[in-house]
Amino acid sequence: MADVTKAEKFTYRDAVAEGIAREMRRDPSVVCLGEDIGAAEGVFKTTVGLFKEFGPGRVWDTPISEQAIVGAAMGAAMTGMRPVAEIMFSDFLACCWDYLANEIPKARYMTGGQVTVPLVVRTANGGGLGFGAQHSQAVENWAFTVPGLKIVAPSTPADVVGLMSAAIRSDDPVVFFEHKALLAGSGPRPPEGHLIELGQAAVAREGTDVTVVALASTVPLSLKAADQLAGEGISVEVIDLRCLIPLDMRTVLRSLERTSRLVVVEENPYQGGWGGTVVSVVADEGFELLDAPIKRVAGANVPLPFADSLEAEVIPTVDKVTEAIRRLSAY
Amino acid sequence: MADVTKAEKFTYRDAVAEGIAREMRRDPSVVCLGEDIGAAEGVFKTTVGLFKEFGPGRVWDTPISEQAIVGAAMGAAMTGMRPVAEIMFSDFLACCWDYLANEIPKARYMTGGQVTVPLVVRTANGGGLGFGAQHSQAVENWAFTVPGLKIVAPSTPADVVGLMSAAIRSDDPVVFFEHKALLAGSGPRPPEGHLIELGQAAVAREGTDVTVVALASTVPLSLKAADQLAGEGISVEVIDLRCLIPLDMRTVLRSLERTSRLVVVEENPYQGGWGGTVVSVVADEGFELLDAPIKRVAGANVPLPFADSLEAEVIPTVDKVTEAIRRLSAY
Amino acid sequence: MTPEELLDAYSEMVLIRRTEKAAHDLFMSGLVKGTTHLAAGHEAVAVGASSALRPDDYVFATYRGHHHAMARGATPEECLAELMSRATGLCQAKGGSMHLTKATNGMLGSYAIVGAHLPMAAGAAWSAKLRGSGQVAVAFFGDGATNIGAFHEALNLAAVWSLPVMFVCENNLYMEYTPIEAVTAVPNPAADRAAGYNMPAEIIDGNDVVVVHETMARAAERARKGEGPTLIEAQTYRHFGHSRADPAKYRPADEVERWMKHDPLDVARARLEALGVPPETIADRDRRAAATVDAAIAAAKNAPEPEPALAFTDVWADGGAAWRT
Amino acid sequence: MTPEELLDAYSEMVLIRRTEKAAHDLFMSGLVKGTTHLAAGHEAVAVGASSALRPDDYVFATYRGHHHAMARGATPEECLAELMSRATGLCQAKGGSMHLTKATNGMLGSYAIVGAHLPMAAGAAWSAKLRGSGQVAVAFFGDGATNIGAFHEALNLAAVWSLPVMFVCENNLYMEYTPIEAVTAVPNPAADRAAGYNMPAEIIDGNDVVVVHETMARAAERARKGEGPTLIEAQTYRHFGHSRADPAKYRPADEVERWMKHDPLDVARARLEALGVPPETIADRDRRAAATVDAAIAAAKNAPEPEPALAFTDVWADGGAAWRT
Ligand SMILES: Cc1ncc(C[n+]2csc(CCOP(=O)(O)OP(=O)(O)O)c2C)c(N)n1
Ligand SMILES: Cc1ncc(C[n+]2csc(CCOP(=O)(O)OP(=O)(O)O)c2C)c(N)n1
Ligand SMILES: [Mg+2]
Ligand SMILES: [Mg+2]
Repeated sequence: MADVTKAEKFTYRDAVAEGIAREMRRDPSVVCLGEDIGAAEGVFKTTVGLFKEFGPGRVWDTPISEQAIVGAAMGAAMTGMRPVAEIMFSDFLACCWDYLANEIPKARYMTGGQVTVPLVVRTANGGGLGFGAQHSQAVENWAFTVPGLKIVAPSTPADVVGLMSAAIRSDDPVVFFEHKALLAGSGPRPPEGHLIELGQAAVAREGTDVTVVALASTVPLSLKAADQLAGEGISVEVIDLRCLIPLDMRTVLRSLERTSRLVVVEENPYQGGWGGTVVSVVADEGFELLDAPIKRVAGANVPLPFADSLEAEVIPTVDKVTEAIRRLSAY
Repeated sequence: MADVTKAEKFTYRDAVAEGIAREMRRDPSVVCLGEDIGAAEGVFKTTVGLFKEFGPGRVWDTPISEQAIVGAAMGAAMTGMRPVAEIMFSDFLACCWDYLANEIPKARYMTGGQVTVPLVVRTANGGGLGFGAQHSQAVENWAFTVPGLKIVAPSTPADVVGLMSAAIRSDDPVVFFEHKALLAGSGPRPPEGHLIELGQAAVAREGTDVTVVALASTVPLSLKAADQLAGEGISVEVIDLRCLIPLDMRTVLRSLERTSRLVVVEENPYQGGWGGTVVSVVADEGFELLDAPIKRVAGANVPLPFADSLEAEVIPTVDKVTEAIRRLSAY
Repeated sequence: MTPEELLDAYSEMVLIRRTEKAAHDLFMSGLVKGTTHLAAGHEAVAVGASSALRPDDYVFATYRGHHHAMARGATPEECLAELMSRATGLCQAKGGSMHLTKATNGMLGSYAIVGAHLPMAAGAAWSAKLRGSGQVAVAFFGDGATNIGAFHEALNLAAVWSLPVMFVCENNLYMEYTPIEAVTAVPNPAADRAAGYNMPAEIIDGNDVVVVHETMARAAERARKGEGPTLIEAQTYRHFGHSRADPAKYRPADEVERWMKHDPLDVARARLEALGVPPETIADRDRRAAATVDAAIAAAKNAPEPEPALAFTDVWADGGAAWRT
Repeated sequence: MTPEELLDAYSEMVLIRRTEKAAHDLFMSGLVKGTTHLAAGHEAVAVGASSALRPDDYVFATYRGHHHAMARGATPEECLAELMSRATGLCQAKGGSMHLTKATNGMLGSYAIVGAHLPMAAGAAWSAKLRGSGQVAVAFFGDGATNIGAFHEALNLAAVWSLPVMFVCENNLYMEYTPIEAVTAVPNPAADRAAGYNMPAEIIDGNDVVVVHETMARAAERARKGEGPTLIEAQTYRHFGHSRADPAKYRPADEVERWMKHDPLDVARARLEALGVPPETIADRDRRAAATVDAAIAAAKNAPEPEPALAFTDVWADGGAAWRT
């Protein structure tokens, strides 16, 4: 049995490649492009096996030209393909932001529905690895400022596969955030055909006292906090949003009907973080459910420092989450 | 007297050029660069007179190269100049987003304080003129996602001058949003030396029943709404934030001590809009002040349509603001 | 081009010219809101190019794109209705002058951020190559676009991947109000860059529809044979200012005069006459174009405004705008 | 270069080489976290260039920038302390390997977004021109950076404004793991683009510190005389993989061997010997460098960790991080 488990070790990193491969097998219009994704199999090893299985006709190495990568993906998506473009680190989305902000999400609308842009932009997001200010950001909030993009940020290998399938099959453009600090983690390999509809949050842990809304890296963090607090008699419900757009506010509001207390845990900075929007929906539509202030545990409003010890000061940690929950449950 | 008033007509548009000129006169290290800002005096006529007064050595026409414009401004700012860079429409910030998101705001921090980047990026922001999806966005929320940028968005000509002076004198990088729909409006010309400290909101109208937090274009909108509602016996306090960073939450919270009701009116989309962050501070620190849900009147989560009538559907209007205030005051 | 083809091209150019004139007048009288960027003077580039393409080829244009939309089959009525914010507009009044699109005819849009569509055209060409469809893609852009990063990235990618794409610069000497020569390191802003991408380039008279047609036909043939991209710098001039009411005072009078004398309609008319096409045949085409545009103006004026609900359609492929569940 | 200058340059290169070796070993033993991009093999570019500059000139480098920081006077201890997350690091442990900066010496930073610093260098040169200071600016960048938009925009601007800036490409044949030739339309990724900006270009042996020095000296002189920018493509090779523990298996063995035989330290040593510098003088410099680096390692190891409060300093010019009032 031990050997079987070992053989079956399925990482988040593996899941990315597996999720893409499943769709490439199903649909010949799925093609990949990006820097070092071919023979080199990706700098995060998230495209392992694709070049071998599908060859250079479907897995294309590009120059360091983020605008050309995403712009070409857009042109291809408008003309019958389903490109999956890799932007190596999510920080580099800034180098092709025009495509994410002004072109891809607006093409359908501004042509009165004439064009469809079914593409996925995948990117390694987030901190915790000591990569410093320009390679560590959680920038899902950048995408969140732009109507017209779907936004996915999974927390488990199985979700990576299921959401990757949904993202690639989606006729809408999807930005798919793969969290760098989760890549090495593992979990069960989902069955063939595993598909998770976009916009469905998961209740990662049920609880009755406080609702914690989390995403990607902050899900395991929040689960650890919930574990610790269970020992103190505080029952925490953890919601894994899985997607920011569509945003599953129904699951959040329903949870608050029971807990009446909300903590949002997000890695992106507090200023302009997606948590603000979640809070504002609750403070409007869920006001009467609330028995306590709403707390956000978010990245500090500073660039990311290099040193581990400094980075821990400015991104969410288990301690910061337990502290916030304790204060709410004592309110 | 009528003639004098006419002679003194001082528009928001004039105020931009005047604000820059005052600082250029004071400080020879202030230089301008951008597309068509020289002899052509700016496509929005916001640099009128500068080329004539200061010449081609201080007012530089550039190629259509947003990255070079802002990147060069950064390099110049690091080496003793105070560049004022124009990005013609704020939508085009996406073409140089790397500089706004990854370079300019992080340089000081990631060098341990070794470099200083005293620059201003000015840009025409916002909708209401029927310019369509790629020339009408209010994107102050993009800048708001990035720690390390100061963000200014004035609503009156006098504020334009006073805040421009503060922005240019600031040793921190400032993004200065000039609202297209306000350019033609006029107001008193402020005295020489007029300077408004960054991060000081203005109470644009005092009131006791509902607090409205507004910025740039939504200030006159909210004032109109307040006027209308005064007739219905609802007393509205309108706060003009003037800056998003530093964010003057003190003025907002102090107002709520009296009104206990909050509406945030912002032109950027609801999803990822700056109002979410304002709301989340209030829902945490100001929870006990609140007697009613918090409402946001924001841009709809869609790209901006071309037709006037459609655009009005998706951006804040006086009617939408009065409606939100009425609902709160009836709560 | 056969005389018949040339006559059709001429007719199309006249139709475009008249439609643009109508757009200008309607803007001045307040019926067109927002902004317009007229292409009057550039007609030969659009018509010469489109006449050398297959119906299933792809075209990407700029905010100055009326001529390209029409050359690919958008009607004057569809265009004017769009400009006048009518529900019957090409983009249901959601795009406007800067975003004319006729996707059913392979005209995949007009883009208002300078240079952004060059990588898209490369991508459409990549798609054609992947599908083995034999299609080509064309990006039309201005001289000013040659200094933006996306130009560089697109040309390099197209060359490295040997894509069936043509990059067609409409060099009209100016960006908005600033001459291109003031801000560009080389005299021919597009063509002088081609060597840096190992790409063949031609500088042509963009006001001669026959020259444009023949150049494009050769480039398209190369592309379809798998011989990769071509860069074409078509020299032309705009008859109006940059946009809206710009009187273009920054242009020297003699330059304007010289170019006005080299009007693409005159060039085509002279060629037709040289080919023996009778003046009355040409005049007949002129009359028909005028009648078509007059009818289009009337139809657009009478067309309904868009329903308010249209503001909330077509964000997503399901037709809606729901952002939460 | 005089023999003395060359000997100093050699010493500096040895110091860099040893510091990089220490960085590598410390990374492998877990004392350096995050990532490193070693420049071992590139030393002659940095040292040759810096030795041709004035102390007040400006240098902008990439994430592969240890050599540039040190060539501009950063000490091994400052660098290693930064890599080891110590409070005594060049950037107080807030930058890390990718962002070494020594602003007091005009080394204005190492930037980790490919190509981003080229416009900055143009801007610093513009500033020098505006102030009439006679300073020049240099941007060092990799072959891979020649395909990104910022490269194009920076070169055009620098040429049009005739700025005193040098663009120095360290062409080491590879991006991360992919050969540059696989994704670039021309054989010399930097130099073959220069004509598109009407900019003089030279392709040089980047492993010969004298050649680099002389080329840079000429270019700097031109720049200071107001004759504008120069592009230099320095051919070199990295001794390690791209970053961290990359074994660089994608490189053919004979290519690696050929380049290892053309080590910039060997080239300089041979030149010194040819100039009659005694072997023991050279060996003495080697020993001194080794001792300096050993002491630096020890000092960095003993240096304190940064105070937690440092996470909240230096966002703003007032030294703080307050985002609200
Ligand atoms: C990235 C970007 N920068 C600036 C603008 C504003 N702008 C619109 S058209 C234009 C001039 C473009 O000139 P050119 O490319 O020569 O095209 P033309 O208008 O002459 O057809 C400018 C600067 C823009 N739309 N996009
Ligand atoms: C805009 C951007 N895209 C991608 C990367 C990831 N990346 C870091 S180094 C590198 C290769 C750069 O190659 P080159 O310019 O030749 O420099 P070298 O590393 O060889 O010195 C890449 C792709 C990045 N840092 N920035
Ligand atoms: Mg032009
Ligand atoms: Mg390289």
